[in-house]
Amino acid sequence: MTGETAEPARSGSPLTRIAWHCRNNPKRELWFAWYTTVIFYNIFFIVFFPVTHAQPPPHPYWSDALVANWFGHNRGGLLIGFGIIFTIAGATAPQNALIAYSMRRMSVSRVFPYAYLVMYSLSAIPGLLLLCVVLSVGALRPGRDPAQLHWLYDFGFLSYTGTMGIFLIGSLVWMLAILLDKNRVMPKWFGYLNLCNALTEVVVAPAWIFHAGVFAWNGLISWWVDMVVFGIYTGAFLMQLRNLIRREDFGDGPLPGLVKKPEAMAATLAGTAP
Amino acid sequence: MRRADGELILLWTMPVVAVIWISAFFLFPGFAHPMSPSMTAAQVAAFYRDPAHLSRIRYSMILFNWFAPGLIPLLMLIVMQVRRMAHRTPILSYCLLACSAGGPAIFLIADVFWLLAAFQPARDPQLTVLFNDLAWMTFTTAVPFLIAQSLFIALAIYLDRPGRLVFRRWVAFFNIAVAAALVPAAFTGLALTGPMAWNGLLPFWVKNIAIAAWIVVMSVVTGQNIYRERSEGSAPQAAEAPVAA
Amino acid sequence: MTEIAQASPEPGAGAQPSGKTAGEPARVVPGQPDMWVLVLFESLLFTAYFAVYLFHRTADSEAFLRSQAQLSAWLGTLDTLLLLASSLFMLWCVQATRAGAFRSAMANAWITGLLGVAFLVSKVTEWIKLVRGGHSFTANEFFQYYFFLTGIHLLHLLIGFVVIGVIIYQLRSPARRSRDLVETYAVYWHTVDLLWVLIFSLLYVVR
Amino acid sequence: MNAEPRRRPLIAWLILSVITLAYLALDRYADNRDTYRASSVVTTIAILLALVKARTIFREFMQVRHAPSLLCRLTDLWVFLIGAALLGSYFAGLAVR
Repeated sequence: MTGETAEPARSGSPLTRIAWHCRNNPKRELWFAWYTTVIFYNIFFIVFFPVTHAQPPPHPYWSDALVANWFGHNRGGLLIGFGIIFTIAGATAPQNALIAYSMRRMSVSRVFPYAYLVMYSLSAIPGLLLLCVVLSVGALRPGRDPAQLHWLYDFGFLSYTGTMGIFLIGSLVWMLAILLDKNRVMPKWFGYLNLCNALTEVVVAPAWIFHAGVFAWNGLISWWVDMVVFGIYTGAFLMQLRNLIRREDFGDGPLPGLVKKPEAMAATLAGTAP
Repeated sequence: MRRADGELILLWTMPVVAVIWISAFFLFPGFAHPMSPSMTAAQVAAFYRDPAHLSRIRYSMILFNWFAPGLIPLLMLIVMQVRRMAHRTPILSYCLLACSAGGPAIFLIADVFWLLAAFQPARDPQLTVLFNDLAWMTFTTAVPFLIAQSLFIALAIYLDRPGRLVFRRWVAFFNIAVAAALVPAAFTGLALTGPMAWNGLLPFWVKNIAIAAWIVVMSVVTGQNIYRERSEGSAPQAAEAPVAA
Repeated sequence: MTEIAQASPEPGAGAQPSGKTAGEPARVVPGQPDMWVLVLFESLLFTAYFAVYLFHRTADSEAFLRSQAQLSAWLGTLDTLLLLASSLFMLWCVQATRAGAFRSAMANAWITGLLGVAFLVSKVTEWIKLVRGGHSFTANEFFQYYFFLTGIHLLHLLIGFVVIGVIIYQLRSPARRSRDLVETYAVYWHTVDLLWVLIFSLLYVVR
Repeated sequence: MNAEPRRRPLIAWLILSVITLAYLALDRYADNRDTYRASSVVTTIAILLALVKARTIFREFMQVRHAPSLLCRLTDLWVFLIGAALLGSYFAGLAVR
């Protein structure tokens, strides 16, 4: 929330400045969605890497005994970490909402934002929450049959890594919207970057087939290279959404309901460039 | 026919949904005295094998399968109310839309695990325990979207124009309280006994009563708004035109 | 020629006017600079795949060589020549568009696409032959890489068909003719060619 | 703007095709009759030829030749990066074998 609005000169602490923005910044809804997304990704990273050790993923070729051992070692981390995820996973919604909003600003049909919104909202279940539930069940009860633990382990990681189609089609929808757009909401190169992200979802497909090697679910290509691409893509779209919000010009006029002329408000809201 | 009339019909499906819900709750033999996670495999298997239980489990879970999607119309009615608010962007209604399918869908997954456990009760008790655990864990931790949508509604009310609120301010505080009541359920895996176990005070009673209260309260306040809209006549609200997509 | 949209002076692309001899056109980035982001990013990504492949190949070079012997270098060469020829026609298509000879540009675009189809047919035939011979994706490590690299490349080729389709669609109507767009998409098509040249030498020839 | 010469692309294509055919000779030379042999020389030559082709495609087909020097240098850097990565990973693999 940098001072892009005419913030009254005040020598307050950062907290009072933030409070001022929460009350007065005309873009506060957008900034809320953006900051929620950034905070979510940070917590997500902390939970998945150091807390639960679910990433980088453990080996798919482990024996029952090794899998049972892994659950035994990470029991506390899995249950606390995924508890955090169960609490905050809804924070993925503002991100999808913001991206859908970016498509609303484009000169494309509303089919695009709605398709994206539905697809990415759906993706949270097989792509995130099933892994958390299933691994929590594995960690829940010490002394469960190792063969069952192995089944839960495979289920969790395959569901998480192997959820491809939603992200594939979702990225392509966003790409198409950006390339068709005439309002220059997002740069074209970012549209092409969506294509790169979509293709990594194809690269990950062999994880359903191989137990070891570079194409397994923790493989050098299917996981590490894809993770780098995903990292770059996520960084890029966060920056692009930030630029989008910065460029928005709502002014600091009255709220839409107080204005009498609907067409004036429509112009403010839709903000479509001529 | 005015728009509000159709919305009212959807709203009045809520009592039907509630009847299904209450009857399913009491029909399921493991809810009134929630099953403990510390039951042994033999006890869990016996629970599903008991002929008196078996049909009650199946019929109740079939009813739950109908109940869960029945909530989605209510969530959409709330989205419409949020759209009437004096926001500059549709972000918050999109957020609610993004949450609306998640909660019921996770609940349906839990429902499938219960029905699976009951489908072949003669199987190895260890497997029945596994399905039972999956069902209860999915059911208990199915809170992320419920927490999020409560907070989004609270935020939407906060951002609404103070002079003419669509939902009154206490609804926001109520939603924050509901969100807080749902949080302990997310951490239920940490305990097999006591108040944090999935049959304990916080993850079972507090969470489910909070969800029930949320559904009732949000139905009532949404209903009041729809009736008010309807009585205000056919003139569309000024705030509605630009925000409604 | 007036109806051709000039290549838009994109900011930050360094479209500086050159101080060269009078006859030479100003130095401009061919196509949208945005497309070059895709080209450079994708080629870097493929380089990562290649590096992983070459690194692992040496660990068990005997097995790799035995599997590699199942591939026909002649067929690989034919594929390469097909794609190189398609790139040549694509370049002529761009030149014709610049000169305003849209009928010729259209013809060149069609030939490019047909050569791409010939490549596709050749590749799929090779795949079928290999799989029938018991050398499928899961047969061994070499064929994992072979099918992965050729498969992901083929996917780029399929996207390339969409791109050619867009070019032809744009060239068809005077209202839509855009030199910028044709150049941009031509760059994509050449990238497909470029990647194949690398894949060919790494899968068929490297020992 | 006068029509650009159609000959120059044709020459570029011919060069690329000749290099491609040279691969066939390399392929023939590499083997001891039917059995394939590992050979660092063949690998290095194959990679270097591929880099020459890649640069030719950048310069001639993608017309980087007419592009601002920034893009020229960038694509040259890329060819260098690709070459370094390929040869580096190959020889690193040999070293750790």
